[in-house]
Order: sequence, then structure tokens, then C-alpha cells
Amino acid sequence: MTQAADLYQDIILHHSRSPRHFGTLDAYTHHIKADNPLCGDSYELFLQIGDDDIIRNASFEGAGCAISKASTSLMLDAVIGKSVAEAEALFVRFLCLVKEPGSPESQDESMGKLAAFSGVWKYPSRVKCAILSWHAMHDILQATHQKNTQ
Amino acid sequence: MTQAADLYQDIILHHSRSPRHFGTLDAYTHHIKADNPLCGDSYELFLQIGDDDIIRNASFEGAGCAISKASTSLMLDAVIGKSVAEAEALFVRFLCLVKEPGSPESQDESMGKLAAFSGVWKYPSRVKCAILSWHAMHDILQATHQKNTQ
Amino acid sequence: MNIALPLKTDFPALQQKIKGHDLVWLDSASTTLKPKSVITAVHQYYTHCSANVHRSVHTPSEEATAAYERSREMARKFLNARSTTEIIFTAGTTDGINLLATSLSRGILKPGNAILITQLEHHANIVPWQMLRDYHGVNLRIAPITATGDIDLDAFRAAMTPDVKLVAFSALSNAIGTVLPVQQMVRIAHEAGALTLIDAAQAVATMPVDVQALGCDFLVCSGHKMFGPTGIGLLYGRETLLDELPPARTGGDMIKSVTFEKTVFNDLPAKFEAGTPNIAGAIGLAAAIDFLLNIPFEAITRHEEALLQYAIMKLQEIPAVRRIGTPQKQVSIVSFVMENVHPHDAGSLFDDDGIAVRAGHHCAQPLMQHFNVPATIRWSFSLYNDMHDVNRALESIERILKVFS
Amino acid sequence: MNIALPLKTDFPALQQKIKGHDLVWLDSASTTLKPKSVITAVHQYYTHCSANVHRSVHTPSEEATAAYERSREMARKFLNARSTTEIIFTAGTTDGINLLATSLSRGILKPGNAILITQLEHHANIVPWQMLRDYHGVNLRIAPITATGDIDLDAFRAAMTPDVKLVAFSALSNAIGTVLPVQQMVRIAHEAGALTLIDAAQAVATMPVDVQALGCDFLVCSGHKMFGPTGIGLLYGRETLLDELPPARTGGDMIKSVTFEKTVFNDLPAKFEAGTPNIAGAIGLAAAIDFLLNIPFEAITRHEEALLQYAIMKLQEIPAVRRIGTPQKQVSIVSFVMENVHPHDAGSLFDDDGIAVRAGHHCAQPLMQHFNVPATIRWSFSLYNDMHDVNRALESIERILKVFS
Ligand SMILES: Cc1ncc(COP(=O)(O)O)c(C=O)c1O
Ligand SMILES: Cc1ncc(COP(=O)(O)O)c(C=O)c1O
Repeated sequence: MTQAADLYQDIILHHSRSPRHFGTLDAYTHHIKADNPLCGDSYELFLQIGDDDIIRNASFEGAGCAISKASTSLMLDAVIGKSVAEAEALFVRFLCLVKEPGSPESQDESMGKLAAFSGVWKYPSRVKCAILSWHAMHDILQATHQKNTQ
Repeated sequence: MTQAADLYQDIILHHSRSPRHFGTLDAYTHHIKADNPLCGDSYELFLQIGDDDIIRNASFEGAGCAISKASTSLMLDAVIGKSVAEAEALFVRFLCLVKEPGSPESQDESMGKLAAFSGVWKYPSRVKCAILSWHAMHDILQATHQKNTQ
Repeated sequence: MNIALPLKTDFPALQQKIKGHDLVWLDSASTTLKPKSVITAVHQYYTHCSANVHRSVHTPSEEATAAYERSREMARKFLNARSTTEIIFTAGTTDGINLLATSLSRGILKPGNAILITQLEHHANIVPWQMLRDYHGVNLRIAPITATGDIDLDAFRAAMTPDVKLVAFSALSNAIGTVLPVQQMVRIAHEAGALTLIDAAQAVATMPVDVQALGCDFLVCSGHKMFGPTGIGLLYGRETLLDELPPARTGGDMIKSVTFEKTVFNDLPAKFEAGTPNIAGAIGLAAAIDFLLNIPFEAITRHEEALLQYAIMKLQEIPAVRRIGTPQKQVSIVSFVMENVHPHDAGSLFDDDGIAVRAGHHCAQPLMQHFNVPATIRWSFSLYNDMHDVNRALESIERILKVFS
Repeated sequence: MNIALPLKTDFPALQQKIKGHDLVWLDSASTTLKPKSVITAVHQYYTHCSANVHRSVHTPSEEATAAYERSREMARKFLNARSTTEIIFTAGTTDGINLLATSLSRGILKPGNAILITQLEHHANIVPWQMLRDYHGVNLRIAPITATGDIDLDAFRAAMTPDVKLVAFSALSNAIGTVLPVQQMVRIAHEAGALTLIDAAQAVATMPVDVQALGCDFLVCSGHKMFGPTGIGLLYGRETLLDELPPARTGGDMIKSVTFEKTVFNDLPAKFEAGTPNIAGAIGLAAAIDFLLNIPFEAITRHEEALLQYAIMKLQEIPAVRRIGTPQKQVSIVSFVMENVHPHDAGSLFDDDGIAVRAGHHCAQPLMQHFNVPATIRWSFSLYNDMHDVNRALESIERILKVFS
């Protein structure tokens, strides 16, 4: 298990055991399911986005592997308080971090705790776990964006 | 073409160019088609079998490769005048001759001109050419036999 | 136990290192590794002969045809079919079931007829029948299993209503290792007037499969799960049935003559094999069968039995481990979950130790639903595994539990 | 002309002796020989990785999956498809046409719709449509060819009645070498609102095939006819159409979720690939494509053109030889008959000289009926042939004629 640390950094293990923002949200404006039927990962995301396009609050429920759960927990941590545009930008950067060996993002301190996912590219079959909820959030953000530009 | 003689012995070439018993037969008692749609060989056999189970006369029509044509010609030559039982026995022996390397039949002088087919086993895809009409005749003989034993 | 040891070296894939460790292959239920003889047979076809079959009068084609038909005879012998006319080469188990489903929908199954499968089935033995349900109006029924993962024979008997025309089930569950009472189930089906299809994908590498002894009407399996190449499989069918059934796929080689108005199909087995077949695959499969026939099957069974019993005993000593499926008769395969560890996380951590296991639903989601788990970890044993492999996997469990403690 | 010479040594099968002679392979239209790189790629998959794809989290499976999907990307590049979602791995051309026929019968083609094919087609592009005619009530129409063996474009245009929903034809006739005006025919079909399927089985090893330039909706080909393994082929389909069409074969890997009531299919391309695919085949095909992409296609075309023109010129000098098919544009393939010599007899005698030719109906009986011959002798040229091969085949003709004089 020499490389276990690559994938299961303490921060990931911690967030998978004690996820933040876990539970339902009463005052949500957006809701989406993030399902990977192939491995059984299944989450519900709740986002409360203000008229000013700021993500005021967010939460999630559901079950899945440590990677997907920690990723969801850390994602919500990272985007709460951010604007839709900022969250979208982070989505793109997180994808690079997770998918590309030695991506610029993996060296970038502004990624904060998300850097814990910089070893996932070595486990191609696990990439989809790390990005499952991110893609679901992206779908919400895009819908918001389209509504606003109509 | 070192081995050509193996397959195309003079006797085969001769019977393919000038087949014997070629044409229709007016007084036939049995008639059957021998088709190999895969290579386009197609013959009709006419047999006149007496009440005494003797093959009185026979002929064939149609077209096909040298092997199938010569084989049909030589077959009719060999069975005319024989009883149904004798022709059936010859059918079995001819099959051995054609299919088996170094079969006893290939050494057996009583096979007569049919010995010309003793090299066909070296050309597995041509075996079916050599035995096409024989199988058709066999079908007729079996039918005769069944009728008589009913 | 020693029969496994000399064989390990026969499998070149076992020479590789995974993340610095010697590979331990506990995923034979997904695909078996290939012995040298199989790899060589495929290689020789491509280097030496490399011709098409059934089509030409030249020597390379005659050699290829002879080798291909010898492979069919090997398969006949392996399954103990009555004749090579009963052996159809397919691309695998899934392909064989789909081929048969198409043919049955054209020939024997009528709208309103029912097909009975079990709750244990692999998706390959579920979805093609759902397609017949959706496109041809047949009904699909499910024979339930017990809490242990065994077939419920009383319920199976009760499900055999007169409209059931086909019963299709796996001889050995790929997900939890249940050995089904095939002979008995075939008898029950036949008494009710139904045809039987056995999915022997898992069974063929682990126990002797004799179609005459089983009495089944159809049977399918995959080359790649029995030490053979990918892209090749077998469909056995009783000759009278294959004769009656229309072909499923059509094209070259399976015809006697074609005009635009009317096509005359070829005799068996060609009728069911359209186009250039997987010649290298068939030749490789024959080498795999040869490999298998040279080992007494009881030795394989006994060896895998010992590994499985040892693994089960040891797994039961670990409180965080819960076995999924505890069937009365189980071979080669054990499935389990670990408390607080998702199977996929466990899978990645086993891999870090060089141990290849399967984590997932094993293409048996309805079975997972029965046990109320999304996925399990599956260890499957084959003749090249040994106690050392099991011990390494057990050590790995300890470390995985520590990571997630 | 010299590009063929260095390549001959790349093909181990050319090292063999047939009846004491160096093998001359004039049967590439039946199957091409395999270059070393393809043989090695297949060998490496079995020795090194040998895992299943898409199913497990362990390293060997991830490597197999990556190699398999890289092969898909190679195929996309080779056919110039827009996306890998448009590339479906099949077992070959015949398999691809059958798969598409099933899917179309479930999704797009309705009873009363018509399918138009040509008189030139291979049985693989005839019989599956006859099955749709017989089982699904579609009509089958034939576009006639001229006395030379060319498509009759006026008649083709006239046949494009509004009920024609699919036009399926070969880009290059395997029996007589006619090159069809694919782009033009696709345009005519599209203008009439029909979909198009190109049988590129013969074309892919001989001329560049670009699905975007051709504009076709579907295209099929076989690995074994383009220097790749047996048991593998490609189906290209326009993404919007593949999205719309229901799957043809079902089982593992092509699903998102399965319950007994309802199955949700996977996204493209997985939706059309059920079960364990021919992984070694796909990897070998990628090596074959790599081999092809490393030779300028014009060089292949020019080389085969020179061999063909020389062969035709020399054949025309032999009075006993009659060419079957004299199309305006002909590549790689020439068919002929000899006076007083049945093609099968000629085939055996060519073989005695170590020359592998095809003698038969080339799975194109309706075309043979058009020319009123039961069979022909066919020489087909590939990049590993040279003038010496043609000369040896010509000398063989002299001797054959002498035997039958
Ligand atoms: C034009 C054409 N179509 C289809 C086929 C069938 O290909 P396969 O036998 O590889 O399925 C062939 C080859 O025989 C062919 O030449
Ligand atoms: C019981 C069972 N049936 C069917 C299959 C499908 O086999 P294949 O993927 O080789 O078509 C498998 C293997 O995954 C299996 O274990």
C-alpha cells in the first residue's frame, strides 16, 4: 500500500468520514441528482443561488465511495460564497487538476484543500468518482447562466 | 506444377474432356440432382434400375469442374451392370479412397480406373468435387433399398 | 494443492509487477489469464497461415479451414456434444445469448410465450430477453432466490406455468459463486415442456460441463473466461433445434445459394456463422481446451475449493467483513463488503498492493438489489492462484481497514 | 514501385513455402496477411496485460481499457469520424451490417420502407436485408449494373423513389474490382432523403476512406482485410443517428442500470457494444491502422494500380482468358475465366505453383449470375505484391492451359 497516500490523503479520508454540508437545505433554489449507476454513487445536491449570482449556501445527501463523497464535501466548501462565474472557473481548473499529470493547478496554492485530488489521474477509473458532483454542479451553473443571458 | 499429376491424372483429364454416358436417358427409373451451389457444380443423374436390382443403364448431364465431371463419368462406367448392393459397396470404398491418405483401396487393383482419384485427399477442398455425384447416387440406391425392404 | 505451482509459470501475465508488487490475479471471473500455449497458437496462425477459411482451394486456406474445424471438434469434445454440427462459434457468451434470442424470436418463441430467468443472472442473460419482451411481446419472469443466494426450487417449480417456453440460467453465479442444481432445473423445465439455455460463462473453467449429462438444449460460454482469446465463444445447441431455427445473422459462408429473390441457407453449423469468423480466436480457444483437458478437472475443482474455503474461513474472522451470498454450494468466487469502506475504494487499495480484485455490481444489478448493496468486492480463484495469493489479499484487507479506520 | 519490396519482409506469412515454392499471395481480397507489428501487438496484450476492459479499478484493467479506447481513437482518425462516439467495434463487416440491420429494424425502418442495394454486392450486404424483408416487411430493391460491371447511375437515380429509406452499397466490388462513385451516390441518396451505408470491406486497405468526405451515414469494414486480426471490425455511424437508434445486442457494459422492469442504456459508443469485446482484436487493429497511416496512401494506390494494369495487359494477350467485369475504374482486383478450365481446377493448379488465388463466386452470386458464370478466378493485389508475383502467376496460367489443352 505504498501509494495509498496518493489517492487517500488524510484530507480526503477526513471529509469522507465527516463530510461537511451534509443534509438537506430548506431554502435551496437549485437541486440536481449526481448518479453513477455503474458504481452506485448517488448524491443529491442543493444550491441556494442569490439574485446577485452568488452561491449563498449548499448541501448534499447520498452515498458513494470516499473519493466522490470527499470531493462533494470539499467542492461545496470551496464554492459557497463564490459567484456562479467563479465556481464555473473552479470547475474547469478542478477538472485539469484531477485529469492531468502535473497540471499547473497541482502547483497552485489557490486550489487549497482541493490539491488533495492531484494524484487521482494515476487511477483513471477513479477520475469519474472525483468529478461526479462537479459535473452536476456545472449543469446547475450553466442553467443559471443561460437563464440570465436570455 | 510439380504435383499437378497428383490431382489431374490423364484419365481424369480425359474423362472431363470427353465424359462417358453424357446426355439424358429416356428409360430411366430414377433421377436426381447433384448440386454444389458453392462452386457451381451441377449435374443430373439418370439411373435405370431393373426389378432385379441391377443398374441396367445410367447417364448424366450438367457442368462443373474437371474432378466432378470425371468422377461422375467414371462412376457411371463402374456401376452400370452392378447390383444396387455392389454399387453401394463401391460407394463406401470410393469414399475411403478419396478421403484417406494411403487407404487400402488405393492399393487395390479392383478399383480400376477409379484409382486415379487416390491423390485427392491432398486437396481437402476438392474432395467434395470428387464425391458429389457419388453421394447423389447413394441417395438413389438407399431409396431403392428402403423401398425393397418395406 | 501442488498442481497450481507448476502452472503459475505457464502464464506470462503473472510475471508482471503492479506498483512494485508481483501481480496477484483474483479477477479470473472477469477474464482468465492466458497460458503460453494459447498465446503461441494465436501467434502461429498469424505468422504462418493467416488465410481465410472455407473459401479458397489454396493450401493456406485449406490449412486454416482444417485448423478451424479441428477447433470445433475440440469444443465438441470439451462440451461432450453429440456432433460438431451442434457447435457454433460466437464472439462470446453475450454474443451467443443475443444470437440465440434473435433466432428464437424468428423461429420458436411467439408473442405471449414466457421466458423464465433467475434473480442471479448476469446482465447478459437479462437484457436480451427484455428486448424480446419489448420488441416481440414475450413475457419475462424471474425465479426468486433465497436469502443465502440459492435458487428457491419450490418457487422455480411454481413458476413453470405452461406459457414458459424457455428457461435460461447461469450454472455458476459470477457475482456470488452459487452453483446451481443445473440437472435438476433442466429436468423440471423439460417436464413442463420448456427449452433450457445454460449460461456456462463461469462454469467452464471451474467444473466439467457436459451438455449430454446436463440435458440442456442450449449452452453458451466465452473463450476469454476459459484461458482462451477474446472475441470468441461457443453456442451449443441440440441439432434438431438448430435445424429448426432460422439463422440470426446472415452473409457469406452461411448460404448455399443466393439470388435476390431467394436465399438457401447452408447446413449446420455454417448456417449460424455468417462472414469471416474469428479464426485466430477459434484456434486459440482450441489450445485453451487442450490445456484444460490435460489437467484432471477434479484437481482444478479441489484446488479452487481449498482456496475458497480458506479464504471464507479467514474472511469470517474479520468483523468488518460481511459476505454477500452464503449459498449451500459455492465455488471459486466469494463476494463481500467491508464496513465503512466502499468497494471501489477497497479495489483501488488492493491494486496498490498488486492484487487485482473486482469491485462493482458484477453486471448483476438485480442481484445486488436483492442483497441491498450497490456493489461488492469479489475475489475469484483459478488454477494459477495459491495460498500465498490469498494470504496477500488478506493482509491487504487489514491495511485497507486501517486506512479507513 | 519500390515501396512494396521492403515491406515484404514485414509479413512473416510470406516466408512460407507452398508445395516447394515461395508463397505468392494474390488473395488479399479474402484476407490480408498481417505485418509483424500487428502480430506483436496482439501477443503483447495476452502476455502482458490480458485484463478485461471497463470493469475493474485495478491497473491491468485500466491499462487494457486505455489501450482499447486508444484503438477506438486510432479508428476514428483512420476513418476521419468526428468523434470516437461514432466508432463501434464489431466482429467484422458482416457483423456490422447485421448489427445495423437489427438496430434499424427497431428504430428507423418501418414496414413498407424500401432498401436499395446494387447488383454488385457481397452476400453480406444482401442477405441481412432479405431477412428484414422477410421478417420486418421492408422492400428490397436492386440497382442494376452495366455490361462492364459499373453502376448504372441513371437507373440508380430512377430507383430512388420516396419509399427508399436506406441505400447500402460497396465502395469497391470484391468480385471484379469496380470502384463505385461513392460520393455521387451518397449525394443522390441524400437528395432523395435516404440514409446511406457504405460497405468499405475492400476499400479500406486500398484507398483512403474518409467518412466526412464521403458524406455517408454509416460505414462498415473488417480488421482482417486491412492487415489486422480476425474477429474485429468497425461500424461508423453518424452520432445523431446512433443516438436515435436502439441497441441491437445487449448485455454487460452497454447499460447504465438494470432492473428487471427497466434497463437504461449507456451512452455512445458503449450502447452498441455488449459484453466483453474482442480486446486483443481492437488492439491489433490499432496496430494495423498505425501501419497503414505510416505509408502514404497514394503510394499504395499507385503501386496496386501498376500491378493491376500490368496484369490486365498481360491477361488480355492470352486468347483463352476472358476478363469478367471491365469497369471504368478498377483497382486491386481482377477476375477472369479460362476457356475449358473450370475456375476450381485452375485454383488447385495455381496452388501447385505456390500461388494463392481465389476461385469461386466470391460471395457475390447475383453478380456471377449477371455475368452468366458460376465462378471466376480472382487475383487481388496488396502492398506486399510485386511484378515478380504477377509474372509467376502468368507463367502458371500457361502451364494450366497446357494441362487442359
Ligand atoms: C465487399 C465485401 N463486403 C463484405 C465482406 C464480408 O466481410 P467479413 O467476412 O469480414 O465479414 C467482404 C469480404 O469477404 C467483402 O469483400
Ligand atoms: C455468468 C456470466 N454470464 C455472461 C457473461 C458475459 O460474458 P462475456 O462478457 O464474455 O460476453 C459473464 C461474464 O462477464 C458471466 O460471468
